[in-house]
Amino acid sequence: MPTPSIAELHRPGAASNVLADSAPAAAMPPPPGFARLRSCIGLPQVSEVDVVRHFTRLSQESHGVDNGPYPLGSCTMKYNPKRNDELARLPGFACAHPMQDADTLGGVWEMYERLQAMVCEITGMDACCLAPAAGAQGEFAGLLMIRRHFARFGVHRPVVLVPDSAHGTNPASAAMAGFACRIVPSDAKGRVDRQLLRAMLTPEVAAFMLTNPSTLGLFEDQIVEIADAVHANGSLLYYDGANLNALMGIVRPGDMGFDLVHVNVHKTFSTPHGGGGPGAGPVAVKAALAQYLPGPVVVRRSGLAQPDGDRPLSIGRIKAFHGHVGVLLRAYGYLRTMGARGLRQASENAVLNANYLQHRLAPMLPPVYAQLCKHETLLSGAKLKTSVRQFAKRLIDYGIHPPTLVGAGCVYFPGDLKSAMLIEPTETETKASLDCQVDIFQRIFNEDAMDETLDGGARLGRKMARIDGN
Amino acid sequence: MPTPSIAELHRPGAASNVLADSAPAAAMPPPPGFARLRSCIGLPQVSEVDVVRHFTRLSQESHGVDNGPYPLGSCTMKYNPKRNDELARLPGFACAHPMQDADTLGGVWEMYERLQAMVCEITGMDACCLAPAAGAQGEFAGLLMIRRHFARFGVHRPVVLVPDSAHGTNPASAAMAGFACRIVPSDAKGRVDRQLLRAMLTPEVAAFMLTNPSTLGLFEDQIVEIADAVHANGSLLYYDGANLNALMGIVRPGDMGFDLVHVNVHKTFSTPHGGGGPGAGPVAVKAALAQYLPGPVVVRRSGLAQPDGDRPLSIGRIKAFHGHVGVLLRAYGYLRTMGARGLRQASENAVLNANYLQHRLAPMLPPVYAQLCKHETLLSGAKLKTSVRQFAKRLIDYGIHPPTLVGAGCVYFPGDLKSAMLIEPTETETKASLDCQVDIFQRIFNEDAMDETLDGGARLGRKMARIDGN
Amino acid sequence: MNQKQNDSALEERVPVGYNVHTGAEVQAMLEVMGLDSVEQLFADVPAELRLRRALSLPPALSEWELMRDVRAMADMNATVLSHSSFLGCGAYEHYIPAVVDAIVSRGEFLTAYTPYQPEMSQGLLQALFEFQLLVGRLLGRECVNCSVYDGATALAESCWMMCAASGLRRVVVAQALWPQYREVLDTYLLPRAVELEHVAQDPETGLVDGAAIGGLLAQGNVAGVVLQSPNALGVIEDVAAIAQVCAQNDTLLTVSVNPLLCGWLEAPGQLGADIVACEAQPLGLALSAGGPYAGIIACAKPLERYLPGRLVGRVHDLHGKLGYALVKEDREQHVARDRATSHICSNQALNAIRVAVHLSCLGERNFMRIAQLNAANALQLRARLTALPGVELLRSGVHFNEFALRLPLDAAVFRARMRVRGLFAGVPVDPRIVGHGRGLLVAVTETKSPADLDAYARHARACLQGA
Amino acid sequence: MNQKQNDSALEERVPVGYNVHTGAEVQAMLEVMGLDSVEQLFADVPAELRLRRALSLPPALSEWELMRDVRAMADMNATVLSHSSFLGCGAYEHYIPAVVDAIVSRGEFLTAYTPYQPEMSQGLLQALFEFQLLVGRLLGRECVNCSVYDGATALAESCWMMCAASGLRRVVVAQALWPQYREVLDTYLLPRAVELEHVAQDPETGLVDGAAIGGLLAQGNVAGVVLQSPNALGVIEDVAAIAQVCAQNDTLLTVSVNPLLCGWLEAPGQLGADIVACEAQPLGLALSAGGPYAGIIACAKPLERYLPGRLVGRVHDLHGKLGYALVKEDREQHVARDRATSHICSNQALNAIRVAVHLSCLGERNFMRIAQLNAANALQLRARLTALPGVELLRSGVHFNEFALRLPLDAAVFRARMRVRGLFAGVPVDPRIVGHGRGLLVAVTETKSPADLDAYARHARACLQGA
Repeated sequence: MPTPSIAELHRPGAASNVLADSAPAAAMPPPPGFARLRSCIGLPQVSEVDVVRHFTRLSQESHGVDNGPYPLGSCTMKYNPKRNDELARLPGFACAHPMQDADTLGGVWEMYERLQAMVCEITGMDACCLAPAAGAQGEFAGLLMIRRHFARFGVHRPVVLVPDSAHGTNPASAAMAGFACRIVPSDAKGRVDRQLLRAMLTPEVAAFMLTNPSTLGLFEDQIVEIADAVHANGSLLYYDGANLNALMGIVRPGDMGFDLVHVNVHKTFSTPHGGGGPGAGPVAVKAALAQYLPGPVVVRRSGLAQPDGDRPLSIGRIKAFHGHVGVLLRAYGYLRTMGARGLRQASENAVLNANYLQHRLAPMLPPVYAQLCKHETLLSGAKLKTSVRQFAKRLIDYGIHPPTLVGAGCVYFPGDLKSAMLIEPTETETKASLDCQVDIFQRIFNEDAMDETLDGGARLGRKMARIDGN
Repeated sequence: MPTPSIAELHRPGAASNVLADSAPAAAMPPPPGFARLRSCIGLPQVSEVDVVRHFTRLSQESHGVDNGPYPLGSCTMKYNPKRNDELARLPGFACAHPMQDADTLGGVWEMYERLQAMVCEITGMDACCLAPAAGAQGEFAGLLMIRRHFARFGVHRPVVLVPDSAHGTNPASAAMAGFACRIVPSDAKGRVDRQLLRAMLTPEVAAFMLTNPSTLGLFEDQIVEIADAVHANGSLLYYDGANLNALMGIVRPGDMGFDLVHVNVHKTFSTPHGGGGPGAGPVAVKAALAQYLPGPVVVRRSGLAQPDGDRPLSIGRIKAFHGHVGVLLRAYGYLRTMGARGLRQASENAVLNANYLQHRLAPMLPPVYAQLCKHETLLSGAKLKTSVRQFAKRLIDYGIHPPTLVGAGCVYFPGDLKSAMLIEPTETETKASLDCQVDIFQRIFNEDAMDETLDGGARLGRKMARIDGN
Repeated sequence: MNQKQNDSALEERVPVGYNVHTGAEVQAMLEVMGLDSVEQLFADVPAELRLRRALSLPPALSEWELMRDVRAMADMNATVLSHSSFLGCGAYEHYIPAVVDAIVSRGEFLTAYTPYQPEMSQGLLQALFEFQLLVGRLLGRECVNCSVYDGATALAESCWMMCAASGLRRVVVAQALWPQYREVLDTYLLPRAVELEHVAQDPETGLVDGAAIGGLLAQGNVAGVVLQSPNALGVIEDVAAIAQVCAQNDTLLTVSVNPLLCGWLEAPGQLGADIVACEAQPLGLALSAGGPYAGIIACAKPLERYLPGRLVGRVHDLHGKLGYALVKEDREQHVARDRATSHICSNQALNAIRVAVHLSCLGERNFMRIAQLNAANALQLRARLTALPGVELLRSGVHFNEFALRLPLDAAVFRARMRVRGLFAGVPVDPRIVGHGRGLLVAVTETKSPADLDAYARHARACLQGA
Repeated sequence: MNQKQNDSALEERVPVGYNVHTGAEVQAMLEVMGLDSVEQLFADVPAELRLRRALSLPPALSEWELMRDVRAMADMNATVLSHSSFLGCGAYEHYIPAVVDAIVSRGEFLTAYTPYQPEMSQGLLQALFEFQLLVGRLLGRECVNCSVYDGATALAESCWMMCAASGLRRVVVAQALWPQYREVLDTYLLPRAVELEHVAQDPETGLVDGAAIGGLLAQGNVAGVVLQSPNALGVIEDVAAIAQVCAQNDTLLTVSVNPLLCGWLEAPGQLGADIVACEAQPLGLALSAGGPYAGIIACAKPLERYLPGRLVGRVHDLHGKLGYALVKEDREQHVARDRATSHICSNQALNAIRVAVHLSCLGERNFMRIAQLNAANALQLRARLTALPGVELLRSGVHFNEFALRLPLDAAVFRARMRVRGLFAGVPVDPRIVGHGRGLLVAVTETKSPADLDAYARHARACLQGA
């Protein structure tokens, strides 16, 4: 039975009278002049009980980390602690208005100052701005800072390099920041091709954007050489922090030679992703670039945390207000609960889980790069009797969320890897959960007839059969 | 796949370290003397993510009013407003300790005083105590008051009368209050047999307990005569408020001649039932009995609401603390949102829905008493080709919660009504919802083979087949 | 407000509050039944009884007006957030994992009714079953019901279980119960002609007088013995010793226990108590000014049929698949009526689920560590306070997270002074037990930091000196 | 804290914080892989880069310590509960039905990722589709994306849409945007060499100068025009008139609107705006000190392919059954990369669901009544305040729930005085627009009672007199 839309539940006159007896008896008179009253919008009128039942049902037809693993490579989610949701609901934060005087938002600045410091320590950077709304906006801010930096010294560097395995947001942000993009190919080991990189490092190049470990799950082991080459060219090295959850407390972007970094708080600091957002993408930089950070940057003066009002070289405002306070509070809660030991353990577990899964799935789905992986691993579908797409849909028949396929996730596989799958278990899947996933992969792999007839799905309880073209 | 129990998810050493770095390093030394340290309890050790997934899954395998109608006769639930849940979470209430000085709980007393007054107005009584934990405890308190009343004047009245259709709690509470119970049969119209009642009203009788409308969904239209007879015998008339949702603002127990009443806040005032409780069962009385009420009774003195400390004739304490503040707040929120107009409309809708359902189901399940019903209606299974039990289980196959059958609900059908079903839609089911239920009843009624083979259930998605013996 | 239902203008009927029907729908439904007014549905209500006016209730509020109204009342309460609280006496400020609230606010649990149709409610039943299972392990007795109203009524119902099982109507009760528990026993048991015989506590150790109990039991005719541990003096009772006395006299023993104590010391059930009753509040329930909490009763197998309230058991469906259902309902009011073990119908099911989630979140190790942390914190504050001039322990016994001091001044005066300084210092000990008003019961849980304990000691010193 | 991973003692490894593996499990997993230490998993990280110390972070907190810590910070903020707030300027204190929070805290929605596998996420996709549907109706343009970061970035992205659609790089912008929106336009558009041409507002009415716009458009080369309504002076713009000017010049028009206004007056989309951008905060999002909110863009069909971010559409499964999926992904960064319409990846999906639930809870009738109530309350306070000596309207135009006063003193001084009296009196008007600092923007929503308006007027009188 398809779930009717809320608009179909409309019953004229049905919505309860939420204004009770307090509403003005007469309708507001029409304003003078050109303004015309709205006669009809087309919002549904339904009872509160209808709304609750409708959206409760829709929620039950959805899958979240609370329901089971969500192993989309690179776009994955680990467990989102419930306590941190409560932090965001505290009225002292939830009911503060952004246009209050800054000195009435002391708690916001205090939290910001502490979180900035933690982000700097974890990334090995010197200064931080928490305002960016998401990783992509963190990137954008970073690129604008790079632009401002060179512009300040009158240097024209209109090009940004990105590896072929980069997230789509990297080139897209570069374009928005007014840069031209050039793609650096990977070598046979899945790393940046350093020969080609060297050749591409011309005086036009403002920066090289790199994700490390990469979206292929591989650590750029020649990162020192890369950083040296980039810096020798007078260019800056940008760190896309999407995969930082693999390295916390083990190695820091700043120590690897990166000049700027953004962090995706949903993935690294466990904030929920809500089916697409809201997230937050703090951006952190080495001292030399600190003056370009967008606002607010919070500083502590005479013990009191407060936004720094004197930042003439800042790239300016990137959002209407101060940032995603309700999201950043959750990140703060996560970091304070984990501490240094917990974060390191989390990264170890993330890498352990990915390698374990890579190892156990190898007989069916051998890794494209047969080596240690970090937080995720790219698997080849070459041994499958069917397409990876069919395999993925069959996983759904079993109630298991599939890994990322090309075009169904925010990643991009270089070269001829169209039949690969990217899988990232995250650090909060237990061994039992991983083993259960492996068993189901095995079961599907063993199925005799991997064809369309297996696709019905209804008998295994999923709501939809395969969606056309997906 | 059966859902494993939480104990089966146990992994030695798995629970995260919730005490973080704050815990004392060394274990507490064993106390001196006889006390022996606990070596092992047997609680599961699981990660937080395991707990969330486990109980999220269990919740999804449950049915609440948020998921659809719950038309158990007499034990039904209407919509539970979400706003009222928020009231109970306000730290000003949720974090108050019951052993604080009374003058630091001013908000509790203020809410109690207002709610007492509303309960009195709705029931037509003069005084009220909100402390009882549930309807049954409200009854118990009422019976103890009756006992105390007669004892005070040295009258020995050891018997309580209850109708055969009474909720089981009536006789059970009477027994706990030290009374002997005598059952008053119903007449052919489903009402109290007044002839027999008159004969049973001996000088031993302390009280007659009556639910009106009754658990057969019928209004005792001769209530004035009954009340007069009871009072003429020197006995008291007790009102079981389980079905008060049919009469709010239309007729009041106090005006019908009742001396005491309890209210089930989950049914009448919309507080959630949580799979069995907690509820609350405020008890209200006519002025002559007010002095016997259990504590706290809140009074307003010089504008300030406070517990009345001077109540020497009170039956005493029935609970450890002041009552179910978190539940009563929700009832308060409901009454303040509905107002007089809303409550009356609710009762009208409750009765409208029950009669509509009775009318539409009549071709399949004719009413046992073919007349107007109030909040619920008793249906006869005589026309079914199968048992009402099988019919009920088949409803479950379609995801519909069945009505109440004998032995599967807190009601008792008099006489030979074993094949009856008691159905109560409540006032918050829409016409569309009722029509949908009727359609499914019809579909099952039309099914050719009403036999065990229809019972599999799995193909319609329910988790269990019929449970043995249920 | 004009209350008159103008049925001729049904189409103008606007749903008020949480009501669902529009006027047109009411009209349509009436038409199906061949009626033309809602009024006709109430034809069976005698006209002379009908309320001829609107109920006199305060005006209806919008959601935001309601929030304002209730927030204003909430602000009239002090709380354990506004004050540093050391109050106990049956309710304790404890850590509650956020997961607990997240789970029990899910509508499938929150808005469920009692699971009379087990196939619709397997998850709810399983959660309740797991509550029974974990609590049974914690308290040391395997048969656990699905909760009763609170710790006090759990104790009262336990007493009646002993009466029902033994056929006797005399119960021996340790004197040092919480005063409110003692009052509830009176309310519940005296109408049923149960005789309650109180036994004194040792004036030195605070322990119940075992010899006196033995003497009473030797007289015969006793249904059972009732203890509380830690008792109202904060002293942990020697349950094993009293259990032995009971066993020797073939008499049942009920112990009312703080369930958190069972994470530190052996449980009453393990020590020989036939029935363990407890208040579940310390296991994940909000303080909430006193309720709703939940009472738990755990008993030995032979007593199971005397348990009040609901029991969830494992059953099988027609295909042999494991499932859960309410079982042994022949004990209950809806089947046994006036012969039921209790009148209880609504219980505290959602709070029982809270307990199951709470215990699962903590797990064995953390639960035991938190219990130890309670004991350690209390021990520390006890040492700090008994070092103050004029302050001594009221009784010398073994303490858990609560201890009683003997102050050099009236406890109520001390408490009032401390409150001015932002502390809820404790609960005065019932003078009916100790004969004076200088006893103060101080509770210390894991929520108190070393700085909180320092502050208590510092302010106490000042308050003892009269400030 | 000793940070060293002692792999030889793996069995003693206790899971910290939210970590899941026990030492034994780590050991078992390593064994399966033929490894003997976690260290080996990081062999590809050059030794010289490795952090040789523990991260220097504050000590880990237990859940209850964390709550205390964050509550203490929360208490350092004033809020619209602690003060009577008349602040607006892009964020408004509104009623949010409790149902909204109840639904979006359900784990299935809250902990979902972007629905890349539609069969796993039909409910989430349908909820987002319903958001698009209802918001499209509200704003008067049918093509709606699944949200962008906030109202300011929605406006910036809309400007780029006009550039992309027209191939031009010059945008005419009304002067009276919120200052913060104007700054975000600069940040987003200047690096892409978009020229922003600002047009003044009429000093009497506060309306943007339509003639000036017409003049600029006549010069040609303009990608589009940008307005805000109500604008930063609180004045409702004559969208129909400007739309006509644009249409005559074949130029696109974007209007940034307060979505609640569309419950009172005709929507910008109905009046001819090609793109309607808005901040979703007034539609059920908590104030939350500024975020997370959500930006909405609604546009006419021909502009759909220039929309940034995700779109949910109706699709069919292999059996022809209706379903939902992300559609038209060729616009997006993960497919189009540097040729994408925007870099946006994470959006504000959960807040979009909030909006869908919010609008469904209110429904047509209540939404319109609340919009009217906003207008009525603002009108009332406006009348009260302009009656005060020395106070007049800053601009004469039509207002909705916000109006600008010209005070006889500096607005910041007035605001500070009012704050002492427990009121957040309003937001000073950007002097860049009006040339002085005596403008104060005052917002009044449905949450304000007559008593609140009285109090404002009373305190304002006193504060004008210097107190």
